Amino acid sequence: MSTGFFTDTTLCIGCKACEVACKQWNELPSDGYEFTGNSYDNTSQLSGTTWRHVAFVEQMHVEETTIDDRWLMMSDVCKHCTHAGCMEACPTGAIIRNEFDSVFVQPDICNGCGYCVVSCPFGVIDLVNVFNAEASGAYGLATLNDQRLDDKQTAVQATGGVAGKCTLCYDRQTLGMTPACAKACPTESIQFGNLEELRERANARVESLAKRGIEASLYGAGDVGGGIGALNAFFLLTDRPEAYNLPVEPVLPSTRQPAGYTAAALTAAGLAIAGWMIFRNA
Amino acid sequence: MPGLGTSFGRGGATVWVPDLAHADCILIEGSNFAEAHPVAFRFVMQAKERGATIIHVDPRFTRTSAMADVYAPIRSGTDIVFLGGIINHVLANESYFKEYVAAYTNAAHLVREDFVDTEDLHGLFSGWDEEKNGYDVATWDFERDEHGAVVNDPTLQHPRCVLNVMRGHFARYTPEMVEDVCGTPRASFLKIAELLAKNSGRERTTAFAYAVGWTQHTAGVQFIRTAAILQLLLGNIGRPGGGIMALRGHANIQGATDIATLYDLLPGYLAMPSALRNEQTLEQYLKSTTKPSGWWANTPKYVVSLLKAFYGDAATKDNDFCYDYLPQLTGDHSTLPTTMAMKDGNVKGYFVIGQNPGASSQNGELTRSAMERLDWLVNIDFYDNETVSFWKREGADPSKIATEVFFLPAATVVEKEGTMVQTSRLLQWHDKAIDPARDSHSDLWYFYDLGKRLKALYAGSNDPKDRPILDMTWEYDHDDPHERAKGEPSALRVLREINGFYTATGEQVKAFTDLADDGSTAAGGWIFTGVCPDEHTNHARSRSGDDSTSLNWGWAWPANRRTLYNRASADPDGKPWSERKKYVWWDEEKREWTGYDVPDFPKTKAPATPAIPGGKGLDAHSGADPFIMNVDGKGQLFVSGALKDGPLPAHYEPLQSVVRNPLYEQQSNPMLRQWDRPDNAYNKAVDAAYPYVLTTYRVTEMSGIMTRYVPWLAELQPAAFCEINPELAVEKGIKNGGWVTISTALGEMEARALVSGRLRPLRIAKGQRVHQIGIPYNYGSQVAFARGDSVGDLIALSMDPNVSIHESKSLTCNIRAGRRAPRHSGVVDADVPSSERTTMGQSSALGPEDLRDPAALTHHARANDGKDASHGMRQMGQGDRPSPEKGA
Amino acid sequence: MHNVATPDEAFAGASGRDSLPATPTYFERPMLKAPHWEWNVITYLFLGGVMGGLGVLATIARDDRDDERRLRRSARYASFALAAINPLILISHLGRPERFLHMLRIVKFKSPMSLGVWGLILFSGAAGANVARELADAGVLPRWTRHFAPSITTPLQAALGAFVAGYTGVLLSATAIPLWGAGKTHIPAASVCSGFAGACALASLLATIEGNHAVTRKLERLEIVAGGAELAILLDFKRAAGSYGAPMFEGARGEKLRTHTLLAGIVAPMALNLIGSAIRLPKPLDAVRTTAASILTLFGGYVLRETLIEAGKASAADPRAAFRQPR
Amino acid sequence: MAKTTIDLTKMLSAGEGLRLSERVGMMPNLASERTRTLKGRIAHAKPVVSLCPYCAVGCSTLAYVSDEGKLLDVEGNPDSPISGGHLCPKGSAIFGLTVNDQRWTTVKYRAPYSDRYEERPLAWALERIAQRVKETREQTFVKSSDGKRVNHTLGIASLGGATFGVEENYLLGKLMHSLGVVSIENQARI
Repeated sequence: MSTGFFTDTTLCIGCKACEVACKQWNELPSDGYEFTGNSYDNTSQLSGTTWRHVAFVEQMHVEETTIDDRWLMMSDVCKHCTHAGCMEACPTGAIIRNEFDSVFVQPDICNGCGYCVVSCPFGVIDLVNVFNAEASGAYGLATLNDQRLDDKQTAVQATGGVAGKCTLCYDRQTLGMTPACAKACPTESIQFGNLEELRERANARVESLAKRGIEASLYGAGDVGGGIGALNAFFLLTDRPEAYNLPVEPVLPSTRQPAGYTAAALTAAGLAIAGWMIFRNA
Repeated sequence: MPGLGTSFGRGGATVWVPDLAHADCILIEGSNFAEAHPVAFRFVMQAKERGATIIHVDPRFTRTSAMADVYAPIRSGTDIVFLGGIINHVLANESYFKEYVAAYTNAAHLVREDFVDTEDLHGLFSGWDEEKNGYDVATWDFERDEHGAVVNDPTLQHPRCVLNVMRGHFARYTPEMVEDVCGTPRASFLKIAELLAKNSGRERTTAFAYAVGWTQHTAGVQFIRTAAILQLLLGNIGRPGGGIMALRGHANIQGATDIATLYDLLPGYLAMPSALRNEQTLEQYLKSTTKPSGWWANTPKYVVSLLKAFYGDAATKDNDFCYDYLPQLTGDHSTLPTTMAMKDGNVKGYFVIGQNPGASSQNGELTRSAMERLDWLVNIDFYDNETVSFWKREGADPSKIATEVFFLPAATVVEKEGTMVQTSRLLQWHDKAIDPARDSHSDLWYFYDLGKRLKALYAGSNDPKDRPILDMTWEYDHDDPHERAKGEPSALRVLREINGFYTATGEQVKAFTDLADDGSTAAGGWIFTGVCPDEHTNHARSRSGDDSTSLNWGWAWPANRRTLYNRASADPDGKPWSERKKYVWWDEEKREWTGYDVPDFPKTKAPATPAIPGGKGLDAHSGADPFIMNVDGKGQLFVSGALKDGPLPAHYEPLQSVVRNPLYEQQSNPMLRQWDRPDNAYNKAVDAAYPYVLTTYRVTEMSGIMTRYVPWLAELQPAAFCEINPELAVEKGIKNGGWVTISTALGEMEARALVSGRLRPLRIAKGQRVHQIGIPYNYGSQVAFARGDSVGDLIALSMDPNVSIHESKSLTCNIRAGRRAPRHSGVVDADVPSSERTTMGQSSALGPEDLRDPAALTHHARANDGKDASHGMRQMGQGDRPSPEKGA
Repeated sequence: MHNVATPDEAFAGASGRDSLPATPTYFERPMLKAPHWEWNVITYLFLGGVMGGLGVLATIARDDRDDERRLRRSARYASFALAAINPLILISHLGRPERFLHMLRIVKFKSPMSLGVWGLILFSGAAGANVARELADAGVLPRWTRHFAPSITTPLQAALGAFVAGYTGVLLSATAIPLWGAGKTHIPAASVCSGFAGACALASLLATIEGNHAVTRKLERLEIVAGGAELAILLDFKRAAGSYGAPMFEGARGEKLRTHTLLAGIVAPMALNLIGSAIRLPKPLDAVRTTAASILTLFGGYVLRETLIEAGKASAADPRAAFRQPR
Repeated sequence: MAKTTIDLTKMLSAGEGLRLSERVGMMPNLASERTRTLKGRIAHAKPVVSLCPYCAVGCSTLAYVSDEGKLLDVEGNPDSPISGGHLCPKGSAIFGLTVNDQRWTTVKYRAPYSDRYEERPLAWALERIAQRVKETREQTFVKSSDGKRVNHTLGIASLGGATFGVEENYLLGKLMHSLGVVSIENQARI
């Protein structure tokens, strides 16, 4: 069965329960304690150890009316793409597609090469490199160091780090449980379920919002283009994707490979012929 | 809670939280619902999805505003004008729910002829005594006939009937006035007024939700009163999707009020005996506290049962059930006056349990320096905090602080069992999951242990003053051998004692109606009677919810009623007001009240039952009087005498305000209480040195010490910050994310600037531009991952006259870019001989974190801080009634 | 969204930001993650190109000319040495040796990293076989061992060499980094050119040390061609990349690209090489010239990779580039 | 350490190796042993019904406990009609509140004029506190004031109560009232 997330930003109250529930379940440390001044967003981005991230977009009118003032909030997450750049790039096979059709990083296989990091068109996956004694002190509850976890050795791997991102709570799904973020979300802005059902629900939601005069669009319920296909974690937005720090035209990096290999091959052939000629004509 | 209590009868939220989903309109004001109560807010979102209109009125555009259909800005502290404006609108347009108002409120009562309204006395009510600096409330009463019965005019024509008195009183609260005072654009105000009227009546209901945004003002109780009046006029009390949702701030705030650890209350909202009233004997006390009609006619039963629960067999009819064991009040012993007394050296020992006044109290430096004068401090908590470590705060010199400090490690909620009462008065039991970490113990364990040790220490004493300790029943050993071995008391045993039992048999009492005043029953908290109705049942542990009123999930006091005053959901004849808003109704066949909830009414009292003039208890009420706790069974639009600052709400500016009161000559609440002394300096009203409004609040991600150490939460809001609007930021050269220093007459704090258009400058009367600054009240500067100066350090202590709640929501301040100067606190009282100081202090060098500025070492300024200052407290007059109104 | 003060606008005055950005972004936060790659990956890419180019040179060189014979030998030794070093550099990036083995769990055609590692391994095999052949020829190894290196390993090393040199470009261009994506043909082609030029330079250097001056002329001519092609490709990259190219071609990094990579790393050695082919300098001076040209070329090759990686990091930090990614 | 290399040998060993062809190519799906046997850590844990200690909404929680009595996870209880299994960020962090290396789980004692805390045995601290309570009470107890019986002490105060339970409030109140303490306050007023 294909499962995924439908994140309806019109229901998001920006409480960040998803961020915390995710960290609690996945036993992830904090990313540091930096005040950004960027609205209420102090975690700033998805990272190797922040697998849900709530974006805050303030759109306040300068003049006195308050009618159209908006404070948009969106809980961002790994998109679990149909064609996933990270998975294609992974040279070890650490990133796999599991039986729930989600893109899963096997921490015991990942060797921390970082190639997935630059291959995600959404800037989601990142290396985790805070799992050492020094860092755990600085960052507080580095629970992967907790003795209760028997596989922490494989999870932490080495000081070089492993890639980290949302697993769509694979380990919870194997128990028939809802992912931690979707379960916690007080207003059910994050909905988890069968993808087909979620997409139907999302389309219906767009229509019902339109009836209320709210213009909304889906991001990733269908093909997002660039060879990526649909997203298993998709969103309902009420502004341009860029407003939420989402790409409007993402591209699957591997689509550039044929051109690259061809150019390289032609150049190499050309130079080889040139060399051959130079050596022979000398 | 007098705001709700004096209006409806009980000091609790009238609403069952999930019922908010059935509202057609929800007005959220004085509350940042989505941020402070995110999970309950899902019912607001459900209501919205069902088509309800969500309105948010707040000084700041918050995450709640972002979800609301209508947001209106308001100048902090002016809610009486805003709500009063709606009352005026509703009365002027005759859009109130006439049948409801006529039948269920005291609108028809005639007010005494000698009552004079604020209209005619420049903001004061009749009875003001300049010398006494207080009111004689005699005139705030109803006209009575020769038998003492209130005179009514059912036609509502009489100029002195409550409805018409209100018309006159609120006539001044026009939309123009609202715009001039609140800064709320007229269009927004009118839209909201119309939405409320449109969504009230037979077919539709509107709910109100508030929190400490209303309580923490010097007129906070009157804010809530205004809301109560409006909801009565709109006919929304006691009905599904209606009511007033008082959102409590902490897990067991309601329970700590019900089974009170408040100086003026005994469990079950019984008044603490006071030497300021004539309550020396049980008889005198009962005479003073029992009401002739309404439910409080039963007071003696509850008092005697409580004494039996406390003192067991020692309490007999002959010794007034040990009534004299209870201490008597001699003044206001609430937390702020106690802090002042501590500062003045009159408190020697202090227990601080799960509380961090060092960071969360107002006038933080006064609070912390007051603790220097203690002999001992016991703090039970999970983490190091600004209270227990007050002696090493910035600028303090530990070598001069004599206080002996004990930190006892507490058990967290999963490490213990017990009951908490949530915001809808619902008792919920939690099981224990794991043993507490290392030496940690439940608070129950500590209290039980301390009680046992004190009993042992006092054993054999013949001093009568020690009898209460020796006679107090104290047997709570756990049934589970594992727990008993560790000395853990049984919370269930305690809960059973609170529920009550028959003293002869030990059998549990099933309902508070079975309690007696002859010593045959014991009950530690009568309102909870019924939660453990027999040996095997603990309803607080009931765990079968449903989509409706979930009567089998937990247990709500009183008697498991979810929506209070739900008799009012039916018309006077007992029929639902409408099919759509059907909830509790009279079943003519079965001759009883029935419905989706437990009726908040005598089950078999027919709607047509006439009131018996002069009848005792509920006999004085008719079958159509839904507010059974009240003397007359009606909702009180006009409250006679029970509140200290007026029978009707009138707008006063906050004690520290940026404007003159535009409504009356009287600037601020004449009854507010303040301490004019150097260590509690106030900003003067309309002081050019402090031109900005300052308001405080909490954010979703933080509470206090319970969150600041949790990395997952600390990273979400890691530092104290200050929200200001871009216009002011530009004017002051403040950079977003940079440091700012905010100041009041009391001192300075620093924070990071969060420049946001969400804090809209307001335009009030005469085009005056008002900037509001917001600072979250979550931080402390000494410890934890998330930290920063506490805004409490800027707030001088002042109190509401009714419930002694401080004013922290509307203040004034100044602001500048940059960081504050180092603090030179740690002023030591002179009681310690200097020789002792040096000898004791020699070995202990100061840590680097103790002093930011080495110069502070030599700084001994402000010695004897406040010691010689006059006590200076005004309005310390004691209440004549219990005041269970609470904040938080 | 007219009349709406975006966070940028609202903050502009307060934060003293001089000009408003053209498109509002999310607090100017990067949308993409920057590569975590430092000197070791830069070196890995650079040496991969040189190593691959050497493999090709070893094949072009003829057996029947002594100078080319010696070139082939030194190219084989050198490329084998680099093939041995490069995995160590990669391991230094990965943190622990056994992590490299995870690369060998699978072959993934869609992963340039995977293909590259396998290419590197096969290249190492071919290079090893060819080195064995050289050693056997030199009499270091018994002569019969020569049979273990079939004649196919020579062209195989060339083919794999071309692949290894090219893959270091595809490795960058087939990522989400906008700058690199914009150079989807240019970066692989330039990488090959740079690899060839580097190989020629290294071979010239070795030949100069060996005293094999005859072959340096040929190498230098090839180097001129490779360098010229690289220059042309990079200039065309600048044109084609448009605004995506800004992090690489503008500002301080653009300046560094011009002075270090283009001028010092390509144009200068080209000029030196042209001088070499136009004028016959005295031997010692010519050796200095060759050495200088070679070192500059190698330096240019490293700096090109370094510039690409650093500019890639800057490109990842530009949300506007990331919102609309190059096809 | 060895575990990381096992996968390679396993892959090439019989059974695994046979399916190698399926795994080489565009999109290999090579699940490791850990992945194949992955199960949430609470698979065999016992859920204990608890409550959220933060705001007053009263969200029910499930605390999952291992056979060894260790806390593994705290999350929302879906049976609750109030919370429906949802939690806010604070509620989602109850685990971090409880299992936290910053937590103080022993008695800390600061002697008068000292600049540091010392660890003290629990029993010692409790006995000392009891003695100090008695001492202060003896010093400050007032039997009558202005001719009226008051039987109280203003020398001891207590603050707290809204973060702990009903039973705890009751016992605290009962004890304090019996001691004659009247300044018994809690967060409800604050």
